[in-house]
Amino acid sequence: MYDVVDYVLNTTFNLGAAGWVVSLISYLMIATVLFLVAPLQMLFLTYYERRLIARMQDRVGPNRVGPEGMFQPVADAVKMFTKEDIIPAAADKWVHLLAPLVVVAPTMFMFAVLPWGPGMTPIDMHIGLLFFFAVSSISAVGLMMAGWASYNKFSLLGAMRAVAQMVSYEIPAMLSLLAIVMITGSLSIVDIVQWQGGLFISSSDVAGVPNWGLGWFVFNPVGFLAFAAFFIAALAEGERTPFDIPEADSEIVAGYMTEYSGMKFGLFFLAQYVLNFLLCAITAVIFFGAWQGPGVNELYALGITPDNPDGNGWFNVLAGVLGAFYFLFKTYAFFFVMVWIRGAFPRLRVDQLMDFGWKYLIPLTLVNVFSAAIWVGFNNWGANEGFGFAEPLGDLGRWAVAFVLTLAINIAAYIVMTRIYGETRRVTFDEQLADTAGLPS
Amino acid sequence: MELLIQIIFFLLAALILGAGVMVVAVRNIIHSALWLIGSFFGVGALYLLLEAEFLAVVQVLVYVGAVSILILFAIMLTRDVSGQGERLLFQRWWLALLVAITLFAAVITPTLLAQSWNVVPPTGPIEPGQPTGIAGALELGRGFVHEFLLHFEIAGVLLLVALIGAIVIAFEERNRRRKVLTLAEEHELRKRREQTSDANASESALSAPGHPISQSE
Amino acid sequence: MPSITATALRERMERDLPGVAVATRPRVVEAESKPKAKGKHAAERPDFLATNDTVVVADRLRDAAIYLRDACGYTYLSDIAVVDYLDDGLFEIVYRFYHLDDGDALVIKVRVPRDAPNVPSLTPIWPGADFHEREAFDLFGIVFEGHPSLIRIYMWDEFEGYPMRRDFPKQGDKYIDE
Amino acid sequence: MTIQFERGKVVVIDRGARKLRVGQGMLKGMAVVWHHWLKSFQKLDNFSKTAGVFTVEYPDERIKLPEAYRNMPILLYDDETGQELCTACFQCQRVCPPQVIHINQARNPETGKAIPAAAEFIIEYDACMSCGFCAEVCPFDSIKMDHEFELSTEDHAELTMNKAQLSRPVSYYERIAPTFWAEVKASAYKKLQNSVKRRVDLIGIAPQMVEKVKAMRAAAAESEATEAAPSSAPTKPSAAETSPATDKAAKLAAIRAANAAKQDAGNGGTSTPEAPAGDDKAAKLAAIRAANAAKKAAESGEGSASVAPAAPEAPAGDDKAARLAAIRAANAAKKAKDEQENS
Amino acid sequence: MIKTEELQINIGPQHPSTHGVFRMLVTVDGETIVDLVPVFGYLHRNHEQIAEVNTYLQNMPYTDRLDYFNSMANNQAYAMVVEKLVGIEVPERAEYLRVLMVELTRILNHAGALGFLINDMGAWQTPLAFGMREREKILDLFEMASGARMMCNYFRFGGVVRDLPPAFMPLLKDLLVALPAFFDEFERLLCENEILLQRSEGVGVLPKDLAISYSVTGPVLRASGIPYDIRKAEPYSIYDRFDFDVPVGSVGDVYDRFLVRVEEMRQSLRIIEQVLEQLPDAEGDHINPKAKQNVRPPVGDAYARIESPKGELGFYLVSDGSEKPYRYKVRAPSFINLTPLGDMCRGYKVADVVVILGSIDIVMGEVDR
Repeated sequence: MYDVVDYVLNTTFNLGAAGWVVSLISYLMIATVLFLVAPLQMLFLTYYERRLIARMQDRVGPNRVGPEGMFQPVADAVKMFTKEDIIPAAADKWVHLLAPLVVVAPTMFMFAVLPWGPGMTPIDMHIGLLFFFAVSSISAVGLMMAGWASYNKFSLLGAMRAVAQMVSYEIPAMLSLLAIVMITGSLSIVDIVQWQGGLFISSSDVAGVPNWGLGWFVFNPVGFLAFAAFFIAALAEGERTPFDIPEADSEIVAGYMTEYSGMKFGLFFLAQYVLNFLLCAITAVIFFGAWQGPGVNELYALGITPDNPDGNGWFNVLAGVLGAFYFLFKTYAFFFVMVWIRGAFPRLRVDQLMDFGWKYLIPLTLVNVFSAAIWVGFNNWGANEGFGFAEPLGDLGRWAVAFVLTLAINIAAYIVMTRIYGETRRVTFDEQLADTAGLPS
Repeated sequence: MELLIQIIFFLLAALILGAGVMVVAVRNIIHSALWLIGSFFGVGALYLLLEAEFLAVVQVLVYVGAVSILILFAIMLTRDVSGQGERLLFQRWWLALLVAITLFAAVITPTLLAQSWNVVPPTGPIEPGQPTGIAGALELGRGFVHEFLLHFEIAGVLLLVALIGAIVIAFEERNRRRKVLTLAEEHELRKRREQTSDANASESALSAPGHPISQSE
Repeated sequence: MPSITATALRERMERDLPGVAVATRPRVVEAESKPKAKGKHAAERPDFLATNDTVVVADRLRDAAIYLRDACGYTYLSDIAVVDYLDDGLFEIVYRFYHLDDGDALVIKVRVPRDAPNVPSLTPIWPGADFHEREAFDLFGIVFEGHPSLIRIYMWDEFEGYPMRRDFPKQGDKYIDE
Repeated sequence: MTIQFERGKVVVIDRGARKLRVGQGMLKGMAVVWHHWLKSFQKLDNFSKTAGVFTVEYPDERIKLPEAYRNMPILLYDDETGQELCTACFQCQRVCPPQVIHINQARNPETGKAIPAAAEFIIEYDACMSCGFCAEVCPFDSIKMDHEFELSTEDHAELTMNKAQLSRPVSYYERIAPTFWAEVKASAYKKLQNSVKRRVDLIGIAPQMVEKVKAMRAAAAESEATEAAPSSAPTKPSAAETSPATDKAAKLAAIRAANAAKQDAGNGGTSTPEAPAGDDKAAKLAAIRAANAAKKAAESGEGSASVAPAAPEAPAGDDKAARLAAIRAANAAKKAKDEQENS
Repeated sequence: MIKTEELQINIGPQHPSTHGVFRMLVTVDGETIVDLVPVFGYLHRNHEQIAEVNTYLQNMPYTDRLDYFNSMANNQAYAMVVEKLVGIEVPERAEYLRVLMVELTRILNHAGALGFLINDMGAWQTPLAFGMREREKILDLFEMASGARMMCNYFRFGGVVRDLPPAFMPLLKDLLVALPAFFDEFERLLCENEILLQRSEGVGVLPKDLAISYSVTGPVLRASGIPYDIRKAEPYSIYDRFDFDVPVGSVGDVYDRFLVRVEEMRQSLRIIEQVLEQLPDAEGDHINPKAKQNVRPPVGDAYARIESPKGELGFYLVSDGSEKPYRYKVRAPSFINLTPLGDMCRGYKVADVVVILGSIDIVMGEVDR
């Protein structure tokens, strides 16, 4: 973008703008585009979810506004805008007002590091992944503000639950990502995506694998367990069923949003759906290779790249379109799974949620980190690191050994953990009584 | 570019200082905590301006995302939720100011004295021999496990101790823990107590609520 | 197979718990109800008090109920109904017990004067009587002695009067007039 | 517990306590939902299906209502002659649980004798509970339950229906419930013939048919006149004329009615307050007050032998609410009178 | 040590999962329930008083409005008590029709109740939608027979309003194909779902002997392990002609109540199948004896009860010989089943309250009367 703006300003119009002006303008333009994308995603997702879940329930879903109900979200938005904004008399006015903003703003930031296609990452930070999660943790503050400022017991309860849940589930999410970061050795999202070329086996692990853009992380045991754990944690962070406890409408009405109405409520809604989109997107990025897919790399190689400055720009566009298509397709597929889960399951109780996170997911992801170490050892380390014995196996052999080993470890861990967890859940009546023995009558 | 960075720097500095003053100036303790978050955030942005991206992100992750949440939780759980209580420190603000200035001076004076000013910032590629600033994740990681291993370990032990301490404080012994009995537990307990206490208590048990009914003699 | 009829119950109760049951006129089941002249039904007052069920003294209600539960095995208290016999100046409270194996109900009735409707509460023995008794208190003003929280259940707490009593004004009371 | 029933047994539910649960139950559930998602592109058009969209997209798509469907009561009249099947026998008014049917018996304007037709027939749709008792008890098959359910209105008072709004031709009912009508058709028409014999003039003609019947009769009379001497046909519509009135007037009338009734209690005289037209609320209130007053009057005036309570005549205005009020007041008065006589 | 404060929360009267205008005054310690007081009466209309002003027949449609989910069952209980009081015989065919309708009602009630229960647990409508789908079909059948979907008013003293229309039977037979599939699917969707198990196992336990002294009825009583079904204990109507089992639970928690209801639907289906076998042979021409509707029972009292889907539904009538009941009392199962709610919720979490309430299955129209 910088180049384009620079070209337009300084070459075409010959304005002689300073470098920082050009940067500022180009960043503003990117930001504008992203800020437009976010609400549109939200509008689409609400429609998509409602139609999908209706189908799962043998209904039709909204189909009155526009063709097949396409403009239903627009109608909803109009409704939101025209509703009266109610601030409870006892509420803290300023905090009440700021809370939705604090919740929405970080979700917008998170778009900054999302790779839409080859060479289409708004900002390629070398700590992009960390940035993504650091920023997402800010919205917890907003939730807390909302719950506290509303001066309502349900709101406060909801905010406490929301924050406790977000903070708790960040840990398994991070731990499952840690395994991936260990394998790639980079926090940069672009690097992680780049790593996932190949065909079921990453070309970074085994050189010479045909690069069809299918060397995704889910295809190895470490990545798969990390993916499962991460997706569960993402459900919890995005407050989706079965972890939609903070806004459990059957218990605490609407949680921290209880006292919000009109556009402020709309902002919470926006933040939630954008966050859901982002979580699906990041799942697709990290475990499913984002824009990686058959054909993208080949097309991109023909376009203008740092390696190939003489390429044809049209191939860039083609690769971009195809990559964005793959990326969005994967993202929406994950959103489909989210909706599917919402259609099928009841929700957990708040203590069960905490138990699940702390007693099940975290140990499981820790085991996965161990598996990742084995994976890295077998695939990447040589004699220097003490893995000389693996060298004679050759690339493919090392990969196979790592695959089998980690698979065995992970499956064993899953079954053992599930059984232990299941046993702790099923406390017998006598044990319960033993807990309470010697109580006052 | 320089100008832009300077403008941004002053804006950020104003934000940090202003927020810091508001932390001690506002009466409502929740507002105070929220201003603190603002201040943390400004510091994070400042790191970004210094091109220490990793530090900036960690600042946001740790301070804004975790520490401030803990602070808010602590305030909300320990005080009246309305947060309208008077703050004790507010009465002798000049004393607090004095202490703050002294402490700040104690920290900043050696820095100011030892600093050699007007050094031309390094431009161009860093030469191999020159020590690089620790800003990236990789360097930081290497630093932790090589140069600063002892510090790292000590910090880890400290955190562990803190963790255990927190558990000890929060843990209540089982028999002192308040537990609300459910109906079934209460019933079972009563039944057992009746069985053990007296075999011929059947008469008094007649009028006890929830008397077990002899179903099939 | 429990098969205690209403008459058998009265006999057993007289044997085991003397002085609990009250003598009543038995109700004669008419083979065919006499056709009455229309509009004249007000002339002769219906005889409500004749009954085949056991009527017990109000103070001994608990004894009778416990007797039903323990001696007869009728453990399940199903229903408590109040009938206001305005002309006779009585409230009749109908307790309905069931055996959990089989069979019809055993009914015991308590009759209390309308101006002092005090009955011992069964809630301490049968927690299930709680709402029944609160309902009877709310709508009829029967006072159940020994009930842990005898407060109104349907009407709001400030409501005056007992709406199901037959002398409660049907129209034009102060709530409707507003 | 080992209880044996005569037919069937006691089954203790299996809770599956010993099963290993590693998430297969959740996967099963998701499979069910997936199945429904796949099947949702067809319609559930058959009761034996358990998947497929079962939404009825209401304004565009309507299910055929069964014949027995009952919504609100309507009155039937004969298509050709316009004769109403109703004879004002008061059966429906008596059986109606929420007491929303109000009937005024038609009287011969000359002799004052009752005619088997309703001068006015009012049903308060807003309070009707659609139980269908009226249609069930009607011995003349005149009152039937309609299938029309889109009755919403902006004005509450519009839900008080008078005879003109209630009347439907027989053909309409035959269309919505052909077999039901076929069962009773013969006897209904036979009974109608009987009551038509005792009707005079246009009394008993459905309001919307009055003009038509008039024209028909005039035509018939003309064609007759060409053959024979012209017969004088006094046409005096039973429907009352319009009179503009306000709700103030209604209130006034109510007070007057109440006062009159009170006076009656004292002097035993007769008065006939006219229930005026106007705002229906006021009118209803008036009716209730009048009725109460009449009742009270009847109760208090026990000494006087011939207490004639307030018996309002046919209402002056055309406003149905006012008429309703009048009918109510009249009925209350009548009842009060009955009680008076009984005691 | 760290102490927590008790907090009072009002759940309801306007709350998404209180099944109507129902309030629970909850005292919580953290998230644990210390005390719960049910408060109701917001829908009170003095139904019993209204009934004393109406004639016996006029009360029939009012009983529809008690438990508006199961108007057929209410109709049956009321018709039975009047028939008992007056001594009216019901023709055989009418009895079969009654059983058919009431068992269909049981299926639709349980389908709805389980759907709402899972909704209270946080599922987003899917089980409810599936239940409602089957309920719609049954309501279509009701509409065909009685003329209304919910306020059926189908029963008369000594019979029913009218015989089944010719289109009824084919549809019912179609439905009988769909229902077993629906039950299987419902079980697959939920019965083994780990989340549902976590939410319901050991929650809201009502021990066996307490269930008796608390006077709970219906599925709640049976889930606590007591095989008490009025259709078996005191067979009314023609229930002694059918084979069906009585499902009972073993623990008495929410999960048992869930499973018992699922099994009861299957048993109702069995009864319906038997009704269809026997119905063509059943005689009775005058299933709507119009002449017997204006009853004037002799002086006396009568009580009749049925196993309504929610439990023992009883009507107590006292007659003074006139055309209006002297006293009319409803023994409403929802109302009595609410008695142990406060005690049952004690010691559980806030989120369990709505689940326990849902597992009791109340309808406020019947609770408040």
